[in-house]
Amino acid sequence: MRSIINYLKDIFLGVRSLLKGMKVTSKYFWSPSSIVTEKYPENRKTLVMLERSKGEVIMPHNDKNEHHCNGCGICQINCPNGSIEVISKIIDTEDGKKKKIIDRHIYNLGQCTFCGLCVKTCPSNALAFSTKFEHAVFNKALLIKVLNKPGSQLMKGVEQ
Amino acid sequence: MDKIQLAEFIKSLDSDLEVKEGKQYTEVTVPPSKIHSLASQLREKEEALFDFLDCITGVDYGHDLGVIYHLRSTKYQHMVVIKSRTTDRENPLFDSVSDIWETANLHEREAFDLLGIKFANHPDLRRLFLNSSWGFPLRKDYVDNDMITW
Amino acid sequence: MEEKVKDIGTDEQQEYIINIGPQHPSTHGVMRLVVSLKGETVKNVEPHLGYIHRGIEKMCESLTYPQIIHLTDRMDYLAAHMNNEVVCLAVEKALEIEIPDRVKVIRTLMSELTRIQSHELFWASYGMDLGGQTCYFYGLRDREMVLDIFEETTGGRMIVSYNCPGGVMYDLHPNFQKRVKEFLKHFRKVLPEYDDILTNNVIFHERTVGIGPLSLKDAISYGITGPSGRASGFSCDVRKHEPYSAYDRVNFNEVLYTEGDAFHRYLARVEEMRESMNIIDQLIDNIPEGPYAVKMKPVIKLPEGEYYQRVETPRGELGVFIISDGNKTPYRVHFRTPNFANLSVLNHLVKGFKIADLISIFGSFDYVIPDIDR
Amino acid sequence: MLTSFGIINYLSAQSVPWWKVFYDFTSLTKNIDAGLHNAMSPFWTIMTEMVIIGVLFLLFYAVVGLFLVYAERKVCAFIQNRLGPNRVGPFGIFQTVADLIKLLFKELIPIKNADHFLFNLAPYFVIIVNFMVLAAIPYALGLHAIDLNIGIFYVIAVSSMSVIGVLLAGWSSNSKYSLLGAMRSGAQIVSYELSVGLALATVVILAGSMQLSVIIEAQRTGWFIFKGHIPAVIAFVIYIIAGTAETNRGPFDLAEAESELTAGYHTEYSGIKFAFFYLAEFINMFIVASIAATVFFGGWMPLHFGADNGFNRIMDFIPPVIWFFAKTFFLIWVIMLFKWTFPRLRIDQLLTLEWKYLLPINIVNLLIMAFIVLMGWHF
Repeated sequence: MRSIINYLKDIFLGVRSLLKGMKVTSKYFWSPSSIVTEKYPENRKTLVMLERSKGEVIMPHNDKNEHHCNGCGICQINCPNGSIEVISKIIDTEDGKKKKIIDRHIYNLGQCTFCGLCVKTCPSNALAFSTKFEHAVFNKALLIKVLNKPGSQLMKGVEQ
Repeated sequence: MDKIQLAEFIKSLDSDLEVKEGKQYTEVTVPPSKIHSLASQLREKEEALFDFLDCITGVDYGHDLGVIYHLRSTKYQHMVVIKSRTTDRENPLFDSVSDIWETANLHEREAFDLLGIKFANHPDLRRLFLNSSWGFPLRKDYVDNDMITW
Repeated sequence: MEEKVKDIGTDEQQEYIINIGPQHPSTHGVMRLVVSLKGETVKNVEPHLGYIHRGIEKMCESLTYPQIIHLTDRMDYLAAHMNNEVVCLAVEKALEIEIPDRVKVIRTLMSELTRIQSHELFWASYGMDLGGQTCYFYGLRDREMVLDIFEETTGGRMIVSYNCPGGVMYDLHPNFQKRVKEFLKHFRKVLPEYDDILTNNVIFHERTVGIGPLSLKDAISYGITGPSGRASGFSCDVRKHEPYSAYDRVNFNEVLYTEGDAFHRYLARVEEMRESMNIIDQLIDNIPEGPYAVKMKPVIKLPEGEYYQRVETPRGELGVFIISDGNKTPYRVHFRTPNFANLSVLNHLVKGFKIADLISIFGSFDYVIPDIDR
Repeated sequence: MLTSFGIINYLSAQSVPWWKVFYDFTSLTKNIDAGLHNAMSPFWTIMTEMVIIGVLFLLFYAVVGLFLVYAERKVCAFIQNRLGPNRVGPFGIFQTVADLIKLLFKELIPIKNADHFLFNLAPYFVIIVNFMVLAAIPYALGLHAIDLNIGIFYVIAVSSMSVIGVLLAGWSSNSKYSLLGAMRSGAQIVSYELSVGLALATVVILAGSMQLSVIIEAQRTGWFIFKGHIPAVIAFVIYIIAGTAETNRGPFDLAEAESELTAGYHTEYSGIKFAFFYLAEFINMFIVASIAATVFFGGWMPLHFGADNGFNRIMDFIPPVIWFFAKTFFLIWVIMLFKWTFPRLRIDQLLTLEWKYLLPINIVNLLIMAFIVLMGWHF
């Protein structure tokens, strides 16, 4: 007799646990407001990335096309996987002195692991992260970027 | 049992052992031939009861190849480091402890795979990660011929 | 036809061998299990590793200590923060630096958030392994909130790279506390739903209770740590036995069971999420003021010696063993990863169970394959 | 020629509004038949009718199959807090059409060591079985291809043949995953046949006939699920569980068992042959739901309580076609909810469920039902 009661109890408890699960799923089925996925390319306009989001490394320029980088190369030393190469050149300043300035700051996005060491260790805050994340290109070579814009200069006042 | 008592106890097991206080743990240096007997004593003796093997690290010291065992007792929560070295780079051979701690099986296979250290009496000593034609990458004299660049 | 009959061989050799992986929905990564079957009963399982071996230990030998950290993110990518932390703690211990209280609390908070999101993914993928695909989406839905918290403060979602020797990379975002409280409120609401869908489900019970039982003796001998070990009664919580960061100032229970089957490994993880929420509750309102990092020298050189440090990740005890020869790069780095040790028990457990139970047992250990291969 | 086809004849002659057709298809089909008889000899009449019905069923099969695939994807998306397909057409309703076109163009990968004849035969086997069952289902008053006097028996007998297609597929693929999946499926379907049959037998006792049109007519004064009260409800629950198992759907999808056997018996199939298996699975679900709707929920019969009264007449305003499909799709939704809520069973637990739980309960239930019918305790 006891076994029959246990048998029926098993069935009852089992069915009850199943119905509980179905209650949860059907609750979500009937509440469209709980949908969390987004229509991505359509909502591009309204999509706001979080401010610290690591999209890619950039070198901020002001509206006079000036940046903070003086070509010291500390970011290159600190980069763990060699995705930064700083090429500097020697120029003659107006007062006749030789001076080292940056020629090209080459950044390989394809190798970057977004550890943030370059941005953190830069002594003159020349580098930053942008929140742009759509990096897909058809050619790997396009991922190698020159961060200083053509014709840009070192901002006055941040020279060593 | 505190660290000093533990060191005294280990010294009493075998007079050949070199016991010293490391920065963190008691360190025992033992010749390769005596690893297994020491390990089984540390595992069985009621005073030590090192029943948990944290990890086995193979090290290339340049000339020597060495194995470092981190042992812990789940009862007393004390820890001991056992070190052993051999100068034989061609055929470095240590005793397997996989019959004492089952977990040693994979750790020893890893050490064999990456450093070429062999373990006698290991039930299944095969390469773990790499294929058999590969060198032993964690040795200091390893030269990577297939460096991928782009 | 005659030849075919000969090929079958003796009864002993008649094994029906199936490759599960390297590409398979339930190995959670690139791992190959060579399974010998008799009918549907598993006779032997042999894991083949190395499909995602990147030689992190070798790479570490040529990188400075701050640079190592970004590699450790990629071992156990579900517990990236703990992997960072273990290297930082080892370096700080070697240099004998006193870490500010704020950093300790931040690290603890982040660790516990990491633990919650990792266990959420475990819950999600374990449900999916057993065929309840909806679990996967519910788990990911709630995990998303934790990832948003991470992104807001650290800039990364999974691969956070948030720790650095001496502290953390950035200060907490001003929204951090608000967001965490929102998440906890939401999560406390949905956790009973998790129970309704999976934990109390009769089919789930059938699939997991009594499957792959692991005794305490075997758990210790095989080096099974983390929730999997604690489900067998192995008290192995590093947070209790060797408190690091701010774990010595919070109260929490070590979740211990004695059954050691797949169901209790699962239950230990679900309960740990509750414990983690308690820990966060205790700390979230008392984050001390202060600097978020100690000023370190530009080049960090560890004094000569050997350093071992362990932390508790969601999957078990993670140890790092650093041998330094006094240079700015380590001489040898060895990671004692929890999944690697946990893997050794697989063959011991699955013998005699059905192939469906193999998936159940494999899933209950919550393996992360890059952590095994490194 | 067209006028003799009857439909125009019928509509002009009857002088009833065209939408009245939806309430009773009998006179429409009769008129078409009569018109064809006028135009040609009896042999060609039958031939033409078979072609017309065949084409109609092909269309119906494709439309229902594609709609169900779409519905499943939307239902599971909403359950899982997702949007689901939303790219092709408004709300993505043409997504499955696009998928079908893609599958049509995909390469049929030849398997080297497969048994090619059986390998190619298997998907058609599954499809043909589907068609055979679809023919016996009454969709509305008068919309019924063949009204066999052993309708339920025929449905049970024919639908169990689909396992042969699955077994053939698994065996002939010469793949280990496929073989395991097929063997599981064989054991599963053979077992659950029993429960399906006995659950339907319970209703047959109540109705006193196996003919589907008679069963529906018997529900004019109330659906069997209300008339047969407790035993009918138990029979319905057993039927829906066993039916889900018979269609290899979750939580009984052991033959596919994605997390264990990747895709089970159709691992090696590609292109349109895979699509046949896929569609067949959904049509099977439709069949199970429509049989359940017919025998337990009155098929196309509107919701009636008792004999002629006001409530019944209001319900009669909704055409029978809509009643039938509404009931069927509601049951399909329930079956989908099963799949997306529960974890999968193991093979031995699956058989335990059948032999230790469903079958004994079913036999006892059958006895109770027989007793109730004898005593006249039903409504």
